[in-house]
Amino acid sequence: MAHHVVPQKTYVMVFLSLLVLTALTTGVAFIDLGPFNTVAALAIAFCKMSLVVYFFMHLRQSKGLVRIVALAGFFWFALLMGLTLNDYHTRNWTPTPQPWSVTAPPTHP
Amino acid sequence: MHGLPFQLAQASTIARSVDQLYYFIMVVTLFFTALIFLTIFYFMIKYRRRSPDERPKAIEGNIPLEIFWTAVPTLIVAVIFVWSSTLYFRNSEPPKGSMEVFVTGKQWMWKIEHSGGQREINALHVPLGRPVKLTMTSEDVIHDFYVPAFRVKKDVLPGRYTSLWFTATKVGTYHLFCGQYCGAFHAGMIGSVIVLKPDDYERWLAGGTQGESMEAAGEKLFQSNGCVTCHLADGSGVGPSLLGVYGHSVKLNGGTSVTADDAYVRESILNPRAKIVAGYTPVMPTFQGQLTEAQIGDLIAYVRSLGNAQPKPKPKEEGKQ
Amino acid sequence: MSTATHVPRVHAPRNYLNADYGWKSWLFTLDHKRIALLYLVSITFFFVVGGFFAMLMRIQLIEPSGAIVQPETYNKLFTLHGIIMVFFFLIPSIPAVLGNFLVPLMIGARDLAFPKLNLLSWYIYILGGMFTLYSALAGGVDTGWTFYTPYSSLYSNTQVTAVAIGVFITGFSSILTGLNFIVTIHKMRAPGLTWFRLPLFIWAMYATSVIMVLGTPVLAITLFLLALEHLLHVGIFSPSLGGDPLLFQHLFWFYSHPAVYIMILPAMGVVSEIIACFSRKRIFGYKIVCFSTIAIAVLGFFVWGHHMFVTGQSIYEGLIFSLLSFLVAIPSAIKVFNWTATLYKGSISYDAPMLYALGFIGLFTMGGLTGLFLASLATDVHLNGTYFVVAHFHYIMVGGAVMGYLGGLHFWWPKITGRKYPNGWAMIAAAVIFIGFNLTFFPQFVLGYLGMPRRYAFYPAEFQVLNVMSSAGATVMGVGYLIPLIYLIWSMRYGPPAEENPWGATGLEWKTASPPPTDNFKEIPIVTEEAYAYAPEEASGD
Amino acid sequence: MLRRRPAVTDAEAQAHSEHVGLMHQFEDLDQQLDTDTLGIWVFLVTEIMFFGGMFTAYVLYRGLYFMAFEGGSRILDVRLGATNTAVLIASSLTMVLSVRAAQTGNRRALIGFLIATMILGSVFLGIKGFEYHQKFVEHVVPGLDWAPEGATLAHIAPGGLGHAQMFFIFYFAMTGLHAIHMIIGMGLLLWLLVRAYRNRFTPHYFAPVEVVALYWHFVDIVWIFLFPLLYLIGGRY
Repeated sequence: MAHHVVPQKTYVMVFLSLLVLTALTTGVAFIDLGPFNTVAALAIAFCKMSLVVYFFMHLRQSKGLVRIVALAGFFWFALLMGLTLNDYHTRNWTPTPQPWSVTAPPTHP
Repeated sequence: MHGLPFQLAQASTIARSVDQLYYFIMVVTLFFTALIFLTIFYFMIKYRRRSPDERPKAIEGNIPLEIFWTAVPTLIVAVIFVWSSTLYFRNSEPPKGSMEVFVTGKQWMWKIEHSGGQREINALHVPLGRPVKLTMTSEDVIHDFYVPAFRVKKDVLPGRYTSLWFTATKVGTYHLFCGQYCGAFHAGMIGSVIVLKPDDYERWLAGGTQGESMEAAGEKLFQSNGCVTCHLADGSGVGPSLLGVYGHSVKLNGGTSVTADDAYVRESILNPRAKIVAGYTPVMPTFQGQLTEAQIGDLIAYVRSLGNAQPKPKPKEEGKQ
Repeated sequence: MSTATHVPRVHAPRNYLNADYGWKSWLFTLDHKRIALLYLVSITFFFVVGGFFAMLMRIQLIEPSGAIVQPETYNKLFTLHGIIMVFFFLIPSIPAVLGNFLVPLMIGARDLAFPKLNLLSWYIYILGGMFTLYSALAGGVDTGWTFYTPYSSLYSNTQVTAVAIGVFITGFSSILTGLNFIVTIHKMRAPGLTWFRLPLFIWAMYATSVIMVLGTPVLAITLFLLALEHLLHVGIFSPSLGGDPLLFQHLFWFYSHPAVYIMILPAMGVVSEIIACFSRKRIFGYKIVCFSTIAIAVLGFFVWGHHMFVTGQSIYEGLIFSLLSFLVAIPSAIKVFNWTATLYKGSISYDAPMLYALGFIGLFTMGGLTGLFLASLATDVHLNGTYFVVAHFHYIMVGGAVMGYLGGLHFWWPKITGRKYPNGWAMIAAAVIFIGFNLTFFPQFVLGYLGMPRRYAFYPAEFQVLNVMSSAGATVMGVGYLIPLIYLIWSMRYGPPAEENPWGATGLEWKTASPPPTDNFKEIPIVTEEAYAYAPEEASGD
Repeated sequence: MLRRRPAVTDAEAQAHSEHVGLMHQFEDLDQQLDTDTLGIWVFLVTEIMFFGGMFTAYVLYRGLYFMAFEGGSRILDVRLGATNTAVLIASSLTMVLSVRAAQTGNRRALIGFLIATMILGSVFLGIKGFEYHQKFVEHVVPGLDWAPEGATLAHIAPGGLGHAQMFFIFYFAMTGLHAIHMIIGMGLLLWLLVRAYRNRFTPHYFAPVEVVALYWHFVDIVWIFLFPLLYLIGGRY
């Protein structure tokens, strides 16, 4: 019945890292990186989430089952997002669903 | 058409190929249904309980058998998948040079416009043996253009074009149904597809209520809505010239480019600021709500007719391409 | 069996039914068995309401021009029939009634992990049901149970919001039930009851719960967005407001296709129990059936796009979904083969539950195989949205899920009520339902192939013969459903008392009294044997 | 066949009932904590899917109408968003410290950290409410008050007003649902506070604190994603 008590220092360190990452993500947003702004924002958010899940939500001490449950959540979310967006991504791959395609090939670039 | 109609006419080139697949799956279905039913009946009789304290021996399972009856369905569905997907891809590609027809669905009727300007409601006259391609859109909710005798069906969506095509192979009158629930009189949104012999069709084209062609109607709209004041033919206007644009690649602000198909032309009419041609400014107002779907169709037909014209020399070089 | 009796017996032994009396003892109960009965009564009510709408529809369709009601009314009939049957009968049927009653009993637990949550989910279900009934009384709703936008959000003037709220709320009931089952099955199994000693019903409930937990929230958020668009006229799914209607369909079917497996997997679990018991055999290839259950639950999430082959989604997306849809057919086929093989060299008796179970296998086989036509892209183009689809999913949902539910109800009725029902009547009812069902829905396959679209309030005259056949069959089926309703209610009072294990079945639920005591077991049992140990003990070694 | 466990003696039953907070369906508190933890995790998975549906819709439309979403994002106040992020992270810290206090049996610290968490939660909701108020002032509330003008209009006009409206629908729907979760969380904290005040928790029985904390952290995570997705679209050079 020994519950693992995490030292207070760990929590505070995690908290400070989260604050730094928040400042970082806000700062990066003011630099124009083109599409990489989104990538950076999501990457930082993902890091922050991992810190919260791993330390605050005690996934570090959790049993395998809880980890599987958490992973399943993300897997299914990815499934929903991936297969839905794939439709929009591939909709214009073929000229076929685009009606009224011209019969003559383009004569000049 | 009377009595028990267990057969549906095969009236298009697609119908025959779809039916072959259909019959194949039917044979598979009947075989396995019969197999399961007969096996169960046989076991039910053979192994019926003969005394109340009968205790049969345990049978754990049989791995080779499990593999066998996993592999067999896998093979069968693989065959069906390959067959049906090939067919589907083939059937989704309209042949070059198809006759173009413009279809608008609205609660609860089908409005059909031929490129020659003939308009019909809840009826579609097509010639025998010639591929016909429908470009379809809806003015309100989702409808679905369904001709069972041709085995073709496609949803008709608002705000977007979908298309289907067929080549009729049998003279006759066939049902046209709305296949996607669309409100109170969904069941009344039906019509006929009338397949005529080519010369009958020509006669029908000539004798029908002759309107102006879609191109001509579109040209009039192009004038009356003031499009012509900006989209000058020589490219010196506020907007780009539309000569030689349709069907070609257009460079956009921001470096991307897009092929000018009717989805693009349609978007440019309704949401002109979505994609700006390189070198131009987003000043065009939207025509959302000011044009009916049929009018947009006319305009697209007009722009399409300009597609093969040689563009006149333009002062703005970057506006070209 | 048990030797020590601490509690002095008065007349009847104490059980969960006579432990307490009065309406409060029911409405505030935390006993999973009593909550199961609350569900039983509620879903029976909704089944009758939904069935009533179905009868009106079948009467309407006797005449090509529509026999009794206006098209608007007909549209409301099929919408309410669909919504009530799917969300208020089929989805809670086996999980919330039989699952609630049996999961703790079968795994040797005193209750579910969260009894208060369990009661809460019944109240949530009732609240959602109230909204739906309100919408039915306040003018109905005519969007179809699929709520396709933009019709539902911008064009329908009916009670869309009330129904959306009703279904939204009910969704949380099934989420909480699923959550409760998952946790219970993981954490509360009796000592010695390892995963591969679990009855297949428990495997099925587990897989079902996974679907409920992962799928239902997506439906909830979709309906939330739909209601937002409907109420505020802001653009989310409607093209005229900048939205995309196909997004609604994606999100809707992400839940609503797996929802079919919420209905059918529990029925498969029930059938596994019944087949094993009435042929006195362990399920053939037990582990394979376990894995195929999980495979169906997982693969079921990958196939939703096959509802959208003709709605304008990308053809490549269609290709992926077609392939995945075929894959899900394989574990289903494996199950059917294994059930059939279980009968081999068994000792088969034909009591009512077994008739339902065999009926299930037959109808599910037909329903499943006709799914091949719809998973295949080229044929689906023709059949999508026709009566073929209607027939196909009724073979799965009614021929499969309802047969399974009735079979399970008959199988465990003596355990639930402590009474026996008249077996002869039950066998007759099973036969009448089977025949009536096929008469009703087989003609609809033909109708669909001939091109009759679904949701038509009137139709071209050439379809009349088949429609009349279907309506006639529906009458037979309706009578078939009334018979059990009568004799089961009768048996609760007048049926002969049932013993602990009337069918000679294995499984922990049969090791306790009928009806079970409130705490389920005098002592928590320790399990030392495999599931379905029907074979004589000396023979099981070889 | 089954073997029964030996019958529970009266003395054992007595000891059993002395396990504070143990429900009758569990064998011991460890099983109960395990079960509760698993339960809340499964619930959080449903929450992932609940928000997931909306995130999917958001990602789709953001891709389709990027300019409009970027323009709408400019209307939002990054300073307030960033401050709120920090506030919520701080509340996660106090929350996890209250779990720790419960584990170590420190009742005073438990009560203190719970109150701190509630205060931080209120600050978050207050700032959120102020932001909502601003949106009404700027008339960018779709469906209720949509008449952007002046500088606001200039920001969102290039992407098309209709699509900018969509950005704000998602803004309100996503932050609104998040706020509702926060309010529910505040209610749960209050319930914990009352129970902590009545000294119901022991180092052996603190499952409710852990469960509420997991929920609270999840709500925090949702905001961690909402902040960049809504406030920080595109480069703000």
